[in-house]
Amino acid sequence: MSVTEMFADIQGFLSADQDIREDIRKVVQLLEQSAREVLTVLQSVHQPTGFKEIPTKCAKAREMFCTVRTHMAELRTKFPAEQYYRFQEHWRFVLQRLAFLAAFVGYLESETLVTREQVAKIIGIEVVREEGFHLGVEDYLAGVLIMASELSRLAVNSVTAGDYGRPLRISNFINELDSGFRLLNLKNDPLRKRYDGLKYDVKKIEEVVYDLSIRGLSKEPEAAVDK
Amino acid sequence: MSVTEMFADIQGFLSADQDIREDIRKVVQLLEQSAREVLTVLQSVHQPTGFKEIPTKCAKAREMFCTVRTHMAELRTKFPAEQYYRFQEHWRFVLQRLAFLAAFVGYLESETLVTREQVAKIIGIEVVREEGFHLGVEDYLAGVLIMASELSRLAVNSVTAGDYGRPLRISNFINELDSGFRLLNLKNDPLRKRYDGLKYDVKKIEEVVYDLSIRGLSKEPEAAVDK
Amino acid sequence: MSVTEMFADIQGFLSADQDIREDIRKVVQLLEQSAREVLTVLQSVHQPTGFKEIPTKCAKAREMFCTVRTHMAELRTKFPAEQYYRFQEHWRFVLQRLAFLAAFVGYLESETLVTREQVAKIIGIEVVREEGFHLGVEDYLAGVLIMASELSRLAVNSVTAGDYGRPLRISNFINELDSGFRLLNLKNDPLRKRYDGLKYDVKKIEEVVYDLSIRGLSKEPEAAVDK
Amino acid sequence: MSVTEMFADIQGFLSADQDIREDIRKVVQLLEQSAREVLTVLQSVHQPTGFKEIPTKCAKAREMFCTVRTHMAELRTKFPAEQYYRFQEHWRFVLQRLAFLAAFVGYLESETLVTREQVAKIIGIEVVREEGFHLGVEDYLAGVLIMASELSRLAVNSVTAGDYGRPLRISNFINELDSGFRLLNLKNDPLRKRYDGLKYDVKKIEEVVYDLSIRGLSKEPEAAVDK
Amino acid sequence: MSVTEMFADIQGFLSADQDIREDIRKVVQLLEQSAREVLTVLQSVHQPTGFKEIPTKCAKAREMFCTVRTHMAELRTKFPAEQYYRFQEHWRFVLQRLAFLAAFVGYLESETLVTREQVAKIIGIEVVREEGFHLGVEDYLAGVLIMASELSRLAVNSVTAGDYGRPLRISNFINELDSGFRLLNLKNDPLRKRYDGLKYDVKKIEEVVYDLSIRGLSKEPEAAVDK
Amino acid sequence: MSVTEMFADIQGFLSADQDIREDIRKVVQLLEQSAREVLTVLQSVHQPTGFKEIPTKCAKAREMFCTVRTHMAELRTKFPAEQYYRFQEHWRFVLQRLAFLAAFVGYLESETLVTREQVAKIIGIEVVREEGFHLGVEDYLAGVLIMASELSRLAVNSVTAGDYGRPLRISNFINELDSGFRLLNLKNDPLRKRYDGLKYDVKKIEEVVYDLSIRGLSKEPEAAVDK
Amino acid sequence: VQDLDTSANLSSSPVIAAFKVFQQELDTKHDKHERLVKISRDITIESKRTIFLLHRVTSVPDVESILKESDVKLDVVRQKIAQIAEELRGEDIYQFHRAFTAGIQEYVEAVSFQHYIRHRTLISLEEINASLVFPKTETVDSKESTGDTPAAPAEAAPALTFQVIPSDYLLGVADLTGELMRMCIGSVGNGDIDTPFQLSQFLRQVHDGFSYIGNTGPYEVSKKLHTLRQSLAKVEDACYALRVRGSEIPKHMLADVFASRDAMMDADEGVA
Amino acid sequence: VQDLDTSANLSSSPVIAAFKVFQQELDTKHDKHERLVKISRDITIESKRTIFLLHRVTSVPDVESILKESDVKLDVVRQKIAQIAEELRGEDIYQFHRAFTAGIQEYVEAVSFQHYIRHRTLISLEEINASLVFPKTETVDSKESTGDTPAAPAEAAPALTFQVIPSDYLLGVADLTGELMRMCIGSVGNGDIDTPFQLSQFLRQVHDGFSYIGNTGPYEVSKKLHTLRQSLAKVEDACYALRVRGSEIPKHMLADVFASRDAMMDADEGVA
Ligand SMILES: [Mn+2]
Ligand SMILES: [Mn+2]
Repeated sequence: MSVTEMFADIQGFLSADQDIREDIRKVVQLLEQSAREVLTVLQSVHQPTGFKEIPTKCAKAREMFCTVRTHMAELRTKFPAEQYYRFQEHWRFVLQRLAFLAAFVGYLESETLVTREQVAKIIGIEVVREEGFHLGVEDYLAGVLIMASELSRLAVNSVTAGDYGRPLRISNFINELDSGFRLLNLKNDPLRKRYDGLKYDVKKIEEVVYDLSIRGLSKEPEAAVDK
Repeated sequence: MSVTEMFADIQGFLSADQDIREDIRKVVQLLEQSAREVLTVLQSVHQPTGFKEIPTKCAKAREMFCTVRTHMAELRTKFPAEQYYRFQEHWRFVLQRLAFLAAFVGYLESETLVTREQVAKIIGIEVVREEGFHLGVEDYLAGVLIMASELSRLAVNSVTAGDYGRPLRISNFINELDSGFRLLNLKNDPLRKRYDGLKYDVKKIEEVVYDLSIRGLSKEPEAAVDK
Repeated sequence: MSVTEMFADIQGFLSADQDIREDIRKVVQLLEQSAREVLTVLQSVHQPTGFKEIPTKCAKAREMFCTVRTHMAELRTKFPAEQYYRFQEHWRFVLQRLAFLAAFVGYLESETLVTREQVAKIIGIEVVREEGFHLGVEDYLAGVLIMASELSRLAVNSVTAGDYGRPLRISNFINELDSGFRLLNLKNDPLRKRYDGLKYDVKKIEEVVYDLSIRGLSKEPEAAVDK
Repeated sequence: MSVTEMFADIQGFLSADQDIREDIRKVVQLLEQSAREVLTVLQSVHQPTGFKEIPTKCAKAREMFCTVRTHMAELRTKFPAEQYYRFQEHWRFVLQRLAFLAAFVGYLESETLVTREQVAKIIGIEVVREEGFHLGVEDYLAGVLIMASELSRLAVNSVTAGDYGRPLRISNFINELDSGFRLLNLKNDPLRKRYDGLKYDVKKIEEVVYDLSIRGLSKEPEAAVDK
Repeated sequence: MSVTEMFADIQGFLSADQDIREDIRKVVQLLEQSAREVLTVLQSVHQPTGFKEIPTKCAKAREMFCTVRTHMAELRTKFPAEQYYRFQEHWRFVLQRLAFLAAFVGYLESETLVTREQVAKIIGIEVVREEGFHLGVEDYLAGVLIMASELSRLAVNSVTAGDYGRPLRISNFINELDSGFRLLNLKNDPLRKRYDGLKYDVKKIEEVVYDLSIRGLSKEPEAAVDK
Repeated sequence: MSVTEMFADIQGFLSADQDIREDIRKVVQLLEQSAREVLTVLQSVHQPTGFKEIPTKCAKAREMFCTVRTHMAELRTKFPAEQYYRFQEHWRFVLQRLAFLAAFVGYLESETLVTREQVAKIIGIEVVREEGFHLGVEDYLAGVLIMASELSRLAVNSVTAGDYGRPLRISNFINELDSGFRLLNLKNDPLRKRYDGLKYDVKKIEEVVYDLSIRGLSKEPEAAVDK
Repeated sequence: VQDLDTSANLSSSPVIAAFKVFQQELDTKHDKHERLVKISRDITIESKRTIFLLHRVTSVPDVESILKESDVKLDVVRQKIAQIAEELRGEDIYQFHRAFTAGIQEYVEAVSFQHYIRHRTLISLEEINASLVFPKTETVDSKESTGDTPAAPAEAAPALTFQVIPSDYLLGVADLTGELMRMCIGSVGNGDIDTPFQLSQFLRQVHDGFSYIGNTGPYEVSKKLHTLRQSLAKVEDACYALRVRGSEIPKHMLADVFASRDAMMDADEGVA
Repeated sequence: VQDLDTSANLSSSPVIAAFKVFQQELDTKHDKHERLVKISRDITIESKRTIFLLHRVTSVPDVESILKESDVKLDVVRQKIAQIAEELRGEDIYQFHRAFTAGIQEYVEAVSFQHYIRHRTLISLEEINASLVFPKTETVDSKESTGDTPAAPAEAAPALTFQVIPSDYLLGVADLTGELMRMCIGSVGNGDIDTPFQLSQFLRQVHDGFSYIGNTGPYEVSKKLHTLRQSLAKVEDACYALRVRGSEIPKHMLADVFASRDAMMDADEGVA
């Protein structure tokens, strides 16, 4: 094989690579669009009027995840399954956003931490790498951390909306999460940076709980929420 | 044509270009001066005493925009209209500042989002690209985002000044803005980065509203501005 | 118009812009491919055997410029002509490469400096800014400077290939170019930096001429120079 | 004069220059040492206990400025006065630090902006360029901006220390400074960059005032403010 | 004096400074233009035909230095003499080019090193720092080093032109220069870096002399310039 | 020990460190001066007249090395012997120059490679690290490589001076050196870069030998030089 | 033109013989450098994990058990440092400093973090170095010292020691401040309001110490000053926030508030 | 306010249980990454030494013995690559690619250099990968394959393989050009005038290949193009110089010249 042929060969490989990336980018853009739409639906929980509508909003979001799963299914067809990490950069951002949205919906519905398995299912992907397009631990955890920050905002806004019980429940939930994260040895990577932010979310929620407690506002009938 | 003649010709082109840029820079400096002056007038709304004077200050700022329009008219004479994008870098910064100031005046007057058409009119330029020196979508949005950040500051300062109603109104307004932006599919450009800052403004304002709410201050008649 | 409507409108603008850029990028990619192919053809003149084939190679390159012109014609359809400067960054790199290739073909054929008009014609674009997609002075000059550096390489390799007359002709040509550039008042921009490299090309070629001269090789029958 | 003699001569020039620079460097090192010592004294005002001791600390700092003035007097003897700008780079950094420290002492004592004349006097140098070693406008402004940032920290820490009146006074002062700077047409230089940081200081202090105000803490007896 | 007055004052200072710099820039541009023109005249000595015309070219260059001196005289009026070092950066580049050109003319005329005094006189400035706008040692040396590099080029080109005596004379001259520089204790500054390049010039010229010598060309009567 | 005391302690260490470095710098400057002087003496071997004087020049250089040894002895007193590598950066440059000069003198005297032991002795330092201030392998090798480059220059100049035997002897010597260096596994460090230059020295010398051989100039009575 | 005879001669040439020695000397040095780099990487990783472990003290009841666990981990790190010391036996430590500085800095960070948690003081360079004395020959295999700090530097045998240099100490301490800031924010979140005030006092002292040293230290220290200042600001802000919110309860109510709050959280006791 | 009950509950919490799994998964991955980095460093060092060894071919009579020696060295490297392959068994190689790319690139550089010296052609990616097939389970201990390339991928057992990815191949070949340039200059110095012309032909082909790929390849390749162009220029300059100096002898004199020159150099035969 001549040098020229060899480079032509490689050029072929590179072109194919670029085509794959182009295809991936297009589907990812659709996923981002869907993610923004789900977010808009869920954002309404921060509004004073939004609290009663949480179940409706969650149902609506659940429905919209159908589209997400369709796009995800399409994304999987764009590249060989065993080369997930070759192209990961393209979807990492949106995947973490989707993990956040799935975890957030789950939390709003049941006030528990949605497992990696459940999140993967909502998004329509696998958990185990060997089975194909999957939700890596790091991406799942990143999504959970985005949710934590959203919950600290929710704690603030639920007080504004007059719901004094929710902050305490969020506080318990976030504290458990925090304990979980403390078990991990993170590298100096984006996840670590995001995890550093969790402390501020915990702190903010603690402040809300404190504010309620010194005003005696947290003594409402909450037995039902004790979780 | 000899090489020498050709290069002499080319030098003609280059000189003309440099002269245009020099001219543009001078007018832009005047615009920056005017923008700083308008800003100084509007900054007083952050002062405890400034609240009552908002209408006066706005009127004054409106007046000062006359000078801006004069400079803008001059700027347009400095280069052929269809070369707008060629020289854009020279005025982009000040144009976004002016868009911010115009949008801010408009908000202070009517507590609504001033449209791109209106902003362009205040600054004295076009909206439609084909009609010449115009206010591009990106520059308008950048101005709006600067205003959002100014409004989060205003929410804080209005509480200090004893105006407990304004933060809630700002909060609603900013939430609407945020929803608006979520409709946009922004690239990874400076605008996107600026937009990422919006969520901090949203959060800050929500915390102000929370502070008022937990202290029972948000329900007072707004007449109570007692300082 | 509500905020939502306004932003929907704006998203229309942004999408249109992104579509245009996407379209431009695709054509530019084709242009880059074509440019690389022309380059591959022309680079063979550095081969020991390549010297006799210069006319053939030039003819082949000329042919390939047809494709370039086709792509260029397509590129022009992708955006309104008066927005040339808005999207310029997308094609600036390839345009300078093409200007180099056109100037190089021209030089190889006639050993003269191809004018901006001629280069523009080979590439299939305009010279006059007002007439649309054009070859700016800076891009033309950048192309010419790339060619100068290629010619210094050619001077070396033509000696290796046994052609002792060519370096002297290249030397005269480059000196003329250098004088031309000295007429220009360049700013501290990329072009200026590129021009600073020209003196190394001049020196390199002078040393080749020196090597031939001191060995009496430059006096060989130059009748063969068919200029 | 032979080449050797000429170069021997030139070496004389160069040696003299190097000796001057060496001398300057030594004194500058002493100045830096003194500046760090003054800083250590003044930084103690951030301690919870430091507030009561401000007068003592200021007195101590004032005393230490004697050493500064001695070093400055020595520095002036190291080179001819009209070559100030030739060697400026050596002391620019420490001079700005000293300007900051002088302005800070002045502020702590009287809660006013110390003028350039006063700062120059504390440091032991001139104001007027023609009179020799002077405090340039840029260096004075840089010092003032460093102080602004230190004051935002002071506002925070004075609240921690239980002094609720000081933040409001700092806020008024910083606002006045900000208006002052808005009168300036700064180039894109280090000073401009530093000034861009001022708005964060302004915002930070406003938030402190807000926190006090919403809790009714700003209305406590301010009679203690001895200004 | 109020803060506002103080800052208005300061703006006065800043404006004055900016105006001076603007004025300086304009004259410096003219100087650069003149320097390029002188260079173009002197470049012809590298041409085969240029050797006989050296005296004529030098005379022409001498004449053109009149314009340089006129611009220099104007430059001196733009700022107070004792602030030379404050604005030095603006003209340092062109001053070193002019020093090179003056030294080069001088060398071409008499094949000796033109002293700093002579160079200063040709350019129309002082030597002694105290007398105002002067030619600093560093700038003079930088000019001399640029000339050294030009001379290594001249040695090459004079062989091409058939002048076999000149390289040896240049070699002796450059060796003397090199010894001179070895007397200097240079800091790690741009000048030192430029000086490091001198050894390449020395080596290049030695190789030219070697080429002549091994071919027995260096001993020919210099009348033999046969081209 | 309080935090303050701890930092005072460390500050003490740092000051001491700076003092040591200051002292070292001063002696190193003297060494550089001496090295330049030795070099000036040895440079004369490149002059046509210098060949006969080689023994004299070497003797003179040997003498001057006394001063070098005195300075070296002083340098050793400036820091604890076991901390050689802590301060190495200060003298590395001059040490390599001195190693070059010592090796060069040695070569000129005996046309052999002076060993590391001998070089160290000439400079007045140790070879083994454990015994104190020593000549590391890398520094010795760097010095040898500088010499190689000087020898390629000498080969050229000895032809100019009419000595046709020396180049061949240099060629043999350098080839042996080159074989030696090929045994080494160098890291990507300055030494590696310098070693890459050796190939060009070898090449240059080979060219000189070639030039002599095709002219039959190398057949002079050389039996005596056979080494 | 290849000269075969010359080539053949080469093997007997003194020049070649000398270069063979050089080759060995250089290879030996590079190999040692490489081994040190690898040990340093191990030290970095293990130290970082120790720091993560130590951060659990703010959320866990049994601080002592975490400290014990960190002792074990740090002992492992010290065994690695013993390996470095072994490699450096008889060498000039500055010659190989670049190979292991990263690991040592990280160790300083970890050990000073542990020390702060235990004693609320800054560990000194001397204390650090005192714990880097290793009994002869047992360096790698012995792993029984799980105590506070290795007690005695062994009896008779001349001990192997490692000396952290001041700039590595400084750089490690500079990084420590970042961990302390994290600890402070974490404490607030866990409702511990004493630790933040303690930490702000301590960080202020360290900050003042660094600003006293200023730019006289190594360049890498100056680069970290900005981060240090930011960490201090975050801690000061946290204390400020605690003070401000504390101002809203009349002092006599404080006890009540905490009592009711604890009740509300279904907890029996609170560490105010 | 520390809530002890909550803490106590934690051990039984499903969240904590899940995070314990995550901890393990993350640590396992980091550990593997670290092991790969270390193997990669070894590969880099040994490949670099092989390249140094191979450069000796231009100055030494017995090329074959050096090639043999380099085979042995490269076999050692391949054993290390087998270790990587072992670590990556069942993994997505792109997941850990960053950990070992440097070493693999250096190996490509070394093996393609050896291949060029032996065959004067560019080794293909397929050829490289073909030699990275390791018989099952014998990976680490077997060291007997000193032949040209490991002959057969073992009989029955499913072989362990390593696949160099195209961008690592490209980057290794880009660096190869630097070594070829060094070899070219070295050849001229050793009087070998054929090799430079051969090399310039070959380098020109590689250069044209890279410029055909242009900026469509990975970013790191584009960064190396400038160096590649400089190397080519150096080689072209060397050939130019040989041609120019060759022009000074009338062709019929050539034989004489070399004869006399060899005589002068006391050599019996010259490799013109
Ligand atoms: Mn850390
Ligand atoms: Mn390499």
